[in-house]
Amino acid sequence: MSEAAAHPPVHHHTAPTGFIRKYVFSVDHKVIGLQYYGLALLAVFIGMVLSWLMRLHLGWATLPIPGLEKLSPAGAPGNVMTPEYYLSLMTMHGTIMVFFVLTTAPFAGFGNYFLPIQVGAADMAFPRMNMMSFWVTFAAFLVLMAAFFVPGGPPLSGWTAYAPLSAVGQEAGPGQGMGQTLWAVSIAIFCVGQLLGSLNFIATTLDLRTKGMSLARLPFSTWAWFITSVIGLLAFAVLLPACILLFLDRVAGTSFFIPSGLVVSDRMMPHNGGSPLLWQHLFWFFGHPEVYIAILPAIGIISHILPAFLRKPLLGPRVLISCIAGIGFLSYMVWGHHMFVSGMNPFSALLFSVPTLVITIPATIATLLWIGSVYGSRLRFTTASLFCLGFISVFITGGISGFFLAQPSIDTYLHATYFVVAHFHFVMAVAAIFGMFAGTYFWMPKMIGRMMNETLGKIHFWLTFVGVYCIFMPMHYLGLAGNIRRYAAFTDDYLVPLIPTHQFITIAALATGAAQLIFFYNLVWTRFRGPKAPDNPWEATSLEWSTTSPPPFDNFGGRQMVVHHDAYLYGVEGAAADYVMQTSPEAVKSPS
Amino acid sequence: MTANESAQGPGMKFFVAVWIGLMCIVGIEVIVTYRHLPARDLLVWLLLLAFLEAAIAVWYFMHLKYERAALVWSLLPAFIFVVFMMDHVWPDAFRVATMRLLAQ
Amino acid sequence: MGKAFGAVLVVITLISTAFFVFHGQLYWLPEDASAHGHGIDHQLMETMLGSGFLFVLSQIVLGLFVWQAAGRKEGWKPKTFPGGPKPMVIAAIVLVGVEILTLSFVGSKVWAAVYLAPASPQALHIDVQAGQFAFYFRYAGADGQFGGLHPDKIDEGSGNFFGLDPRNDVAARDDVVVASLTIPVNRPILLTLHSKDVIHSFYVRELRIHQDIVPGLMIPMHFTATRTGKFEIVCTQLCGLGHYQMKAYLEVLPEDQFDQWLKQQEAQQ
Amino acid sequence: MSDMEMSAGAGGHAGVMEESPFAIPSGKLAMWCFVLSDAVTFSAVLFAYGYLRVGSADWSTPFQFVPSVLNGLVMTFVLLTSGLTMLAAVEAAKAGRTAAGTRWLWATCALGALFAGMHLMEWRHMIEEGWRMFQNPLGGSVHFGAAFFSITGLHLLHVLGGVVALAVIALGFPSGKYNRIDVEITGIYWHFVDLVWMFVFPLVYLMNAK
Repeated sequence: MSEAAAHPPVHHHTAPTGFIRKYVFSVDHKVIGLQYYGLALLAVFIGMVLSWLMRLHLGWATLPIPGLEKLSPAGAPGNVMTPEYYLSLMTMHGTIMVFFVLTTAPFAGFGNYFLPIQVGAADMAFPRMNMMSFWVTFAAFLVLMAAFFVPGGPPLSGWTAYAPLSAVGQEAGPGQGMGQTLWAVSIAIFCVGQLLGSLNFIATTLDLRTKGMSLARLPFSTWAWFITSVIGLLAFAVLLPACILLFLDRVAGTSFFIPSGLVVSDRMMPHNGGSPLLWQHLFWFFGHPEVYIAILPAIGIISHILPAFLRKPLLGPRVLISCIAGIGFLSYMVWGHHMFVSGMNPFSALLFSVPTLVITIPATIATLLWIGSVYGSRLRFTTASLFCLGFISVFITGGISGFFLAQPSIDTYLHATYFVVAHFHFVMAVAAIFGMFAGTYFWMPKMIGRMMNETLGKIHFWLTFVGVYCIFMPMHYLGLAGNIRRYAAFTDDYLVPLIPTHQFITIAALATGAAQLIFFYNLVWTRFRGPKAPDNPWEATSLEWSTTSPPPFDNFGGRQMVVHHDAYLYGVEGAAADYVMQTSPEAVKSPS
Repeated sequence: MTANESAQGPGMKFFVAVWIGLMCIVGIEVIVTYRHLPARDLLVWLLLLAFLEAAIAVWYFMHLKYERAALVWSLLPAFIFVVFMMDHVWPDAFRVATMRLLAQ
Repeated sequence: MGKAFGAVLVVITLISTAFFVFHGQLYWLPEDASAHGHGIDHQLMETMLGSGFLFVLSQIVLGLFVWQAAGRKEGWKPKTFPGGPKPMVIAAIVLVGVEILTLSFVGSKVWAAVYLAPASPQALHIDVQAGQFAFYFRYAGADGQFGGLHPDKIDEGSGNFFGLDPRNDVAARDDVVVASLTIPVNRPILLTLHSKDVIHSFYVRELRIHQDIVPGLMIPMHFTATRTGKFEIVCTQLCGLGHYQMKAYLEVLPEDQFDQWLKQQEAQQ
Repeated sequence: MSDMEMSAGAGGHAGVMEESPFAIPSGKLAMWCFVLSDAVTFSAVLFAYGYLRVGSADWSTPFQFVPSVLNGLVMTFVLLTSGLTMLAAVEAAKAGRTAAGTRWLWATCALGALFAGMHLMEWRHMIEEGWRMFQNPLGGSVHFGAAFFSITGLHLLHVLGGVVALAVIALGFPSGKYNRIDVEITGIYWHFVDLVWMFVFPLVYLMNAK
């Protein structure tokens, strides 16, 4: 008897009926995907509001923000934000955005919903584990949110939680007590959730592919999610113990990250002989791959969406996939570039800078492949395709500034300035968010069975696209002027003249943020009022379009799909339409 | 390769032999320890033996030998790569020793 | 819609680039005041030109292709890029490859000159201690010896910021401790950086030096100031609620004025 | 990312599904992936231990041959033997000898519990001697306690988890609730716990022998 027979991979569980099993503790990957997406929406809204508050404070440090005192009497007496509360908000903004938005939406959200469908499976390999991974992640989110309401407020040591500031306890400032402990716990829990998710993604991609769906025929998005899960499998495995050790330093009196003889606010610390750099190494060993965990799914998503609107396949699909894999591989060799001036051995700096620069090669190839694919096409301008083009643009902009920061010598000047803020917001945050938007406008018809409003979508795109450039482009100039990041206000002689620029950025940020409300409105409107979506509104080819919108509980209504073609047969000569579904038996020669 | 093939392992006799072998390696480790070598040499010895022991365990006890080569070539390189990269922390570990702030 | 995208993209690109080109004094590095700084500035300029070229080129080409793609009629037969993916791969590897090779070779030299070269033996040795949220500087005094550090003796109130023990420690008695750094021009300076609580950072824009101050470590940092003036030393590593206020002044004086200043300080101790 | 390149191209067209490139059940694959990730976790902790040890001038090596090293030796013996019984269970399960398989599972479970017990006894002994995660009775580096308790503690958690898993499987195996593949999967995990100990014993015990 063969293994497959011993363990039938397709899970023939029948659709649950009760509300709880159907919508709350559901094992259906589609529901879980929507749950992840919902969590990301909630998180991104909170993170965005936090950024508004931060920007307001940076523009007008003494400006009272109505109602802020309600949120935190200690943090904003008289509605004016204190410096430490600014840092708390900044820390929470970073943590929420990186972990609960950039990791959750493009990877866990869309991945859960579409990976099984795109490989032609009825569900994930381990539905129960899948459910667990979401609820564990959700628990992590709640623990993190709790930090807002504990005495001392949220931690203020940034999303990187550098020890010893994060390790010595509340002597180091308000929020370094309970808040920081909750942070460590939350992130540790988050790691567990992501590990479970990664196991599931890997097993599903490799084992549950329907007949004919060879690895070569997998859509780019599936490839990206798969590669991302492999990265996550190894990266979160390092962050988990790091957070545990940090937790021990805080509650068990160990000194992993705390050296001898520290005097914090006139109190001699009991700790002995630890190393702050050890935390930085453990954190960034995870932290850099994490950046790619955020961006690779977005790359996969837009590479998946573009052909449907270009009406022709992307150039060099194999090359593109190798680029994604190559970037993932290199992501483990470069974490030191976050630590050039951190007191790390200067030889290591040279060692880390080379692979960092090398990463630009696969990234550039991918970008050129996208641009070259746009050439000679008759592009269909939908909101989804616009966000794909926007993605390419911001990805280029953010990638270019990487040239500067990858070099230790230049980093000597630019490290910890707004140049860095501009860089990672463009290349990681904005790019990944654009991928998420593109995915939303492209897939929402499939996910909730209703078409989104294109007019609102296009308005949303234009405001966002111009907005992000207004916000983050000036940060490059600030960086060149040596404007330090993570400052609650700018009091230094040379920073004061730069405040007007910050005020401009603040206004741009508020406007762009407001534009996102259009998106939220569009989502809600679509959910309840949107016109019914056909099964294949975009005339796309991959498996998710061969089923109903939204798909039935077992994805294909009991049918076992059979795949005959590559994922992107558009503009095919001699075909019935200008495209050929992966599932259509129609024999065609694929255009090169 | 399917279950049928992996089902017919080498049988318990062989595994007992392997088990004895592993115990011997542990014995050697202890003996080496009490040769009172300098810490660095001892570490090298112990690591070599430990990796040998681990390799045998993965290969036979965990049946990796009886799986497809693809699995071996997926798991081992990934792990070796990660451990190799982690070794880039050593220069800083030694810095802690050489540049320690002279505080008591 | 597509034409609009192409146009907007080009406009954004040109405006963004314009600010880099016509940066004025506000949006640019301050004039270099160190012996090693020109290397960094040069490296920065090289990178700016190379990557700026790539930036403008790729954005405008993208905009152009999108613009063309918008104008096409129904039933247009898609064309593939001449030569397919190969030219892309080659272009990327050659162009970017050459750029990063040159950058990393030259850049490594610059980096080595700053961080790997040993300080000159004649360098004036100044001990720096960072703490929440101030820098303190210590000159060895007449005996040229620094007193030992005793964290347990640190007492902000009585001004014993370093935790010196003058009673039992002869070397510590004539140590000059000040809150702002004063150095002679054109003379190598060796700083030993250490922190009493959390990680801080020592950053002087004009001197192009930047070094985190890691608790538990004594990190050396050397440079030579090439012009007199008063610069700001700021902390760039998040160190707590007062992070944004943590700064000190660095004054570069002519040799003779510096000696005079130091004498005054020693007299005051 | 060598994994993808390896698996690409694999996959025939037999049956309704593509064949897994590794031709193993998903559960087994997931366990292998978990083992990989958990191995990385343990490596990280062991690297932290090495990092701090290299950086401590006054590292203390307190373990006498009797009792500590000898005790560790016996524990190693117990754990390795449990590995052998686990193999026996897997072999029996494969051959369809359910009763024998169950017996061997229980034997493994018992040995695991014995190991945990001995470990806890040793902890008690060390704590009585004054060792803490933050305190070193010999006055040397405090990192010894931190490293010892956190590393062995992490391993101990894995052992206890394994003991529970073994018990669950052993209970469900005769009734057919769990099949031989579940036994195999548990086996992979158990051997991994064993394998981690193969590093913990030399690095934490022998490297600290007097």
